[in-house]
Amino acid sequence: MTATARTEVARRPVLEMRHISKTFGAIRALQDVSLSVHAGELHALMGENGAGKSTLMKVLSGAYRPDPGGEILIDGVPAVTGDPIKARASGIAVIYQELSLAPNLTVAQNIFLGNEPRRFGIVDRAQCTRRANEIIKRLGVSFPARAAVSSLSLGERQLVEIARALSTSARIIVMDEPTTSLTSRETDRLFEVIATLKSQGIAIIYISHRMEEIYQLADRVSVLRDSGYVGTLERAELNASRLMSMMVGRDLSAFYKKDHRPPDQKRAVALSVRGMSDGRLLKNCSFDLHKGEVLALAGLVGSGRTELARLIFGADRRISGTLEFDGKPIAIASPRQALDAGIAYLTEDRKELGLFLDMSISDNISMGVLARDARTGGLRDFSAAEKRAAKAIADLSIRTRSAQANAGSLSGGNQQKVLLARLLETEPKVVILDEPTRGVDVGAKSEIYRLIDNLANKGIAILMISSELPEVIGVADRVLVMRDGTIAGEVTASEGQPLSQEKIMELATGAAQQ
Amino acid sequence: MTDKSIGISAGDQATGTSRRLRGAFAALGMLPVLILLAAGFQFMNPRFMTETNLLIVTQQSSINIVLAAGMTFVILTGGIDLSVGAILAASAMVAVMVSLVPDWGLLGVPAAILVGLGFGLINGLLIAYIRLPPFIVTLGSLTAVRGIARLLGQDTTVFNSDLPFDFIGNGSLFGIPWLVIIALSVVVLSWLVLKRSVLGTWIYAVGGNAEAARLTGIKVPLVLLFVYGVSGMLAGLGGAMSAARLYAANGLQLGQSYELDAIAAVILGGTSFVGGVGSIWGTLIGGLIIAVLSNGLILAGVSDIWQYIIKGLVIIVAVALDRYRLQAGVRT
Amino acid sequence: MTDKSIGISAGDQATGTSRRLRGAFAALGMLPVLILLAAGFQFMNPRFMTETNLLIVTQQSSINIVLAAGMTFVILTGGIDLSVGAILAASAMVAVMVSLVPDWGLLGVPAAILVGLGFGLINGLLIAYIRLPPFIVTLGSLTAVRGIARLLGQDTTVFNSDLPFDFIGNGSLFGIPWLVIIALSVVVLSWLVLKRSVLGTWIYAVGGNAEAARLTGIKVPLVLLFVYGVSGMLAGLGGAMSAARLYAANGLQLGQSYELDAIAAVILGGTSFVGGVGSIWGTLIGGLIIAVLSNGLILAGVSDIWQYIIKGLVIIVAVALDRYRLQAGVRT
Amino acid sequence: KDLNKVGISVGLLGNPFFVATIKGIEDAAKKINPKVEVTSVSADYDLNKQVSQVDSFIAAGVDVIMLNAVDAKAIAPAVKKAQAAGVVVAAFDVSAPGADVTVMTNNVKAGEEACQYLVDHTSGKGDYVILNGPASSSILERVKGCKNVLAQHPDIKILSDDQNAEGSRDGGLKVFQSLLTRFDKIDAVFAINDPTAIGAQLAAKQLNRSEFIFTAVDGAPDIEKEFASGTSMIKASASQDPYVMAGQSLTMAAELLAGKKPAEPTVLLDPKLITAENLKDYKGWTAAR
Ligand SMILES: Nc1ncnc2c1ncn2[C@@H]1O[C@H](COP(=O)(O)OP(=O)(O)OP(=O)(O)O)[C@@H](O)[C@H]1O
Ligand SMILES: Nc1ncnc2c1ncn2[C@@H]1O[C@H](COP(=O)(O)OP(=O)(O)OP(=O)(O)O)[C@@H](O)[C@H]1O
Ligand SMILES: [Mg+2]
Ligand SMILES: [Mg+2]
Repeated sequence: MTATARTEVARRPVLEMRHISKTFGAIRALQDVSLSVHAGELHALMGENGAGKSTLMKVLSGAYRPDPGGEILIDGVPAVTGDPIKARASGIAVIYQELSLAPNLTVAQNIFLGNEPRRFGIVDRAQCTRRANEIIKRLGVSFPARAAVSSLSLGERQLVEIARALSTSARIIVMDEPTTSLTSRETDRLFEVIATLKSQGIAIIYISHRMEEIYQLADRVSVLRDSGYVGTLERAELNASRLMSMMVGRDLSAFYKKDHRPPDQKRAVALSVRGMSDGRLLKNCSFDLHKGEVLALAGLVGSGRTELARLIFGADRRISGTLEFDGKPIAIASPRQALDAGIAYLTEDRKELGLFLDMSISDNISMGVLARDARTGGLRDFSAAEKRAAKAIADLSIRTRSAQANAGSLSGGNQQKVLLARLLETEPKVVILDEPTRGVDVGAKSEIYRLIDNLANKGIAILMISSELPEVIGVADRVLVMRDGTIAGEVTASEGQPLSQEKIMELATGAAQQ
Repeated sequence: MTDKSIGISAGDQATGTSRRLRGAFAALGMLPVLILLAAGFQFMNPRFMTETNLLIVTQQSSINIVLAAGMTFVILTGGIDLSVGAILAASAMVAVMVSLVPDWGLLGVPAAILVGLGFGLINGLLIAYIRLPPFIVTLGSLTAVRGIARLLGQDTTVFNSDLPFDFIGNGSLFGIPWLVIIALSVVVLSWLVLKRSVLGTWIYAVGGNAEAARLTGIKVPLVLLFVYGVSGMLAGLGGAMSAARLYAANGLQLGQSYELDAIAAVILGGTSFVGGVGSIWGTLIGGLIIAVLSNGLILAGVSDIWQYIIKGLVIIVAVALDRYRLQAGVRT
Repeated sequence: MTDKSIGISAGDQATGTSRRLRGAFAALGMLPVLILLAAGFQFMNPRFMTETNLLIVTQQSSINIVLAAGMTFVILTGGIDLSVGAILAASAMVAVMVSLVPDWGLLGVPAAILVGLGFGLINGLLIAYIRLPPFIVTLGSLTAVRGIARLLGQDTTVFNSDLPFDFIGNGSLFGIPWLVIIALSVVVLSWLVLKRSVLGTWIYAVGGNAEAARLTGIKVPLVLLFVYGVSGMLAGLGGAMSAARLYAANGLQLGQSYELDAIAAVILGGTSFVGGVGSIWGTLIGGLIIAVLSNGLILAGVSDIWQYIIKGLVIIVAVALDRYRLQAGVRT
Repeated sequence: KDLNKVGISVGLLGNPFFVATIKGIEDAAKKINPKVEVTSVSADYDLNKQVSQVDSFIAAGVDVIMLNAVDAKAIAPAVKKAQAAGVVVAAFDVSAPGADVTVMTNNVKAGEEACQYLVDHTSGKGDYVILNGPASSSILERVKGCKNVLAQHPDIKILSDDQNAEGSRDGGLKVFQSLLTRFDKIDAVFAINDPTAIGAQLAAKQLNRSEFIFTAVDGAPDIEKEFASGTSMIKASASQDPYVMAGQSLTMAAELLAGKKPAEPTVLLDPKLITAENLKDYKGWTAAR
């Protein structure tokens, strides 16, 4: 083989998607999109919420069948479309955005699902566990391979999903927002793994709304907008304003917004949490949340942030701990009581714990205030719901054809906005946001930050759980860091010094003690 | 299950009028099947479509439709109520026994409804507050309530040939049998509650995602208590209707396996077992399909054995057709 | 439903050995209830724990356990199979009728199993490939297959007093009835398939998250076809066992409402209707509880009416105890 | 041997008919041995269950098994097994092959009498309907008896005989409603039991049809009430006496146990046709004895 021939081979893309369109009934989710990916490159895919990124990847993985006319070539050979089994056999592995694990099975079982090491049809469990442990060790994970997935937190589940993609000998790995529930430590670990994969000649398609990740990783970036293909940038051509304008057609300045007054220690305490324990993970957590303050709760995956939030909200049973609201002790034993008191909670797991996928967007938005809107005799006031929905769709720019569409038909980011809208409708005084920008595009993210800022300006107290450190630093006034179910410490901005990322990480990992 | 994804992609995209049209079409559900069946039977025996016979069919379906209406509430929350047949028997016993008490006659009807409500609430309490699985709870009460129904009459048939409320079972208003009027009222009321009231939206929400409903502040246990109470109460009403129709009740034989017919009507009507998806109109049509089948096959002179075979096949073919129709709709 | 969250929070935090211990404890499931019941009956009638009576109890439970084993597969995928009673009747008819053909005698058993398998596969095809709801499909085949069973014998009882395979129904091996041996073998085999084989993992995966299973490349329709096939096949085996025991079969009366007993055994055993959670050992214990209840109440001299009431209550109390036990486990 | 323990297995315990048979057995047994222990169980028309019950009775050491067979043919092996264990098997209401004693109503005759009444009151011609029930031996025999009679009259046409009215009021009402639509004119109806006839009559009243008469089999309490009303379209019912029948079966079994072989092990009790006219002489199922 001559040298030129070899470069020819190297230059030939492993994957070509040509003229892919996909319609759902009357909705056009993809229109004539073409994309080619080379071996050993990390090809980033960007675009606003609902641009069609996940749909394109589902077409690739065989979960959806593209409309006639589209074709997928692997190593230049047309592949069968619409068949997950064939797709996997041809070396495609996908980490889906909406997690697709069987919660009733163990980590190891999920990793090897459909691909079990076996002898005569009998699962080789020893090998299963051993290999699973190897893979999860590569990701630097703390849970055992025999743990039930139902017992893992969302972030941990995402790691399982990543481990699954690594377990196959795939040549093309698709990662659809793999880091949304990961903290920086796991993310770093993932990036190391990605580097290794690339060096092995594996092609990676990487979807993310986090710009810094794209700058760090991408060899090339393709952009989708409004279901169509916009263009591809080489690494050298990457810059923020160019990307932005390709994605949204305008420049986004002032990304993080912090207009509200910095916290004043003398400001009234809105919510005072004392000695919260749940008898499992959480031990004696106490803190104060002030009016008009944005307090961030940082920590590693599994440190117990979500658990603490749920405990305050009355979603789980606590074994000890008291709450004071506006200086008066209150008893909260159920979400209903919390909501009545003016405490609202945005869940991190929108699909399992948040949305009613088979119900309309309008119903989803109004669900918390139905009783308030009701006419005499408990009858629904549909016009009120329509109004609320129309306003929310406009305010949060939710991308949908109609307020009557099912919430399940929205893209991930837009589903998140629907949940936020529902929360705002209840007019809360204390808001707990668990990963509020999970899976949300840059444009919407800045809208959400603006929203948080506005709420704080109105004197609403905000507790924000986030795994994105830049977001924590950009939005919060004060940061509490959790580790192993306790509050490990607090980080505040001091005299013109911004919140320190290093300090937060030290507290989160426990490095400060050593 | 895999069904769900299809259900989702069916009713999404449309907007405005086209959406409403599609909604109406989806609500139509099995109506085409019902019409097809009716046409087929009419072809085999022209007496099928006579006024008298149609009244008979609707009358025969009325009790099942009342039970199925309650079952719709329950299945919408993702539950099931196997005890309706037994509750119907117990309530019918009470209705007849109360009617035999001098001067109390008419009280038989409210008594039956109250008894049904009571049993339903017990089911609901166990399911909502002790969080036992609905299948086991109502299987248990199916057995226990059946025992109570037998105990009430000490295993005899109680009868009252001068039943004061027999007009319910055998009378008509403007030519429409009372049984039919009651069944239709129950359907309309159920529709009001399910589609027009706040509680109805909560019922759908609990069925769609119970945990999300709880986090939204919906009192899930109260909703569950309500649906099982309604199901029991309507079974009680069914008991009163049955007593009024037969002038008699027997704790052991009455209402045997009525629960299966009621569930079949609900599921034929397109309400999903996973909860959160379905409508009461579908249930009405499902109930009518079952009644038309029984009546039509007799009119067509089909023997009992073949009635079994044909009924079974028609039920399967009916949902298959419906599935096909929905998929065709998605493709266009 | 709300159950799910509890099921999840039950088996969480533990790690290592404590996790394994808890697993074993959870697998015990209703065993304490079974032991409690047995002790209670022994107290009321000392004959309960005699060898003869225990053999009778296990023998009586054997057919139900075989059906319930198949039902476990089905319910683990989130489905249901209502047709097992009817399939049992049809298979038993075939078993006896084949045994009457000269020289074919012993072929009755495989014939019955094949017939069951055939009906099961038809259910499976409709559910897996045309994606019809399992409840409606098997309700339809419950009716249609019952009709076929009646048709086979033209509503008469078929009878063979020299049944060549009667040892299955009435013989023993080392003092253990063949019926019991068969039931136990079925349970052990099911356990092997469910917990040790690749297919078993897939069954759990389909029940846990069918869409995820599909995306990982599991052929979900094949898995569904398999479970309904198994359920039908075991119903066929149950038919052969019933024929061997009775030397006879009747298409109308045999196996009526056996499906409810089978489902009850599965659910009592802790397998969840939402799919993906449960074990075959639980089913075994569930089946034994049902048999012990029936036998013990008769031995205790309880009247038939009160048997109904007590049975119903015990079923509810049993799951309530189980729920309580699990919750207590969580708190500690 | 003495009569100490009796086990009864009947098709469906909650049925008033079987309630009466059990009372008959209990009373007869008490007459022989006041301290006798009687256990009654319901097979719920499930042969498997009944065979299990026979096993249980054998294990429990009963002296006599009073058997109302779910299936008149298929119960044979169970009977044999019981006898091999030294238990006397006494069948009542339904025959059981090989039973030591059998007392049952002559169901063929019941069908014949009921249908003869119809023939007599329709001048031996016209359109007949037979409201059938679940296929059990006694019902098959009733229908057979009825057809025996009708076959002798060539002017009688049977419009329908293959509809299952479940043997209940509810079923009778439903099925007959539809049959009334199907047939314009019916002259006579034979219902296989009383509840079916009563249900069918309700259907007729509702549809204002009265051109026919009914007869049935049983003599249940509700049919007495019907006759007493004087306006019933149901004209006659071939009655059985469950109390006497079952009691007699036990008495014979006890005698056999004591070593006295009965002259005739099978006794067929003749049904008595009751009508509004002879109602006052009829001792119903629930009569105090
Ligand atoms: N199953 C479906 N049925 C109907 N419409 C769908 C379906 N799946 C996706 N869509 C629509 O297709 C469009 C593209 O969605 P997709 O999920 O691919 O967006 P995305 O680019 O991944 O967005 P995000 O960043 O929010 O994840 C959206 O408008 C969405 O509403
Ligand atoms: N539903 C649950 N049942 C039992 N254990 C759970 C559950 N959810 C989470 N856990 C456990 O609690 C621990 C803390 O999870 P939690 O979700 O509170 O962490 P977190 O800090 O919010 O992390 P994440 O960013 O992953 O959400 C995890 O280790 C997990 O194993
Ligand atoms: Mg996406
Ligand atoms: Mg979290």
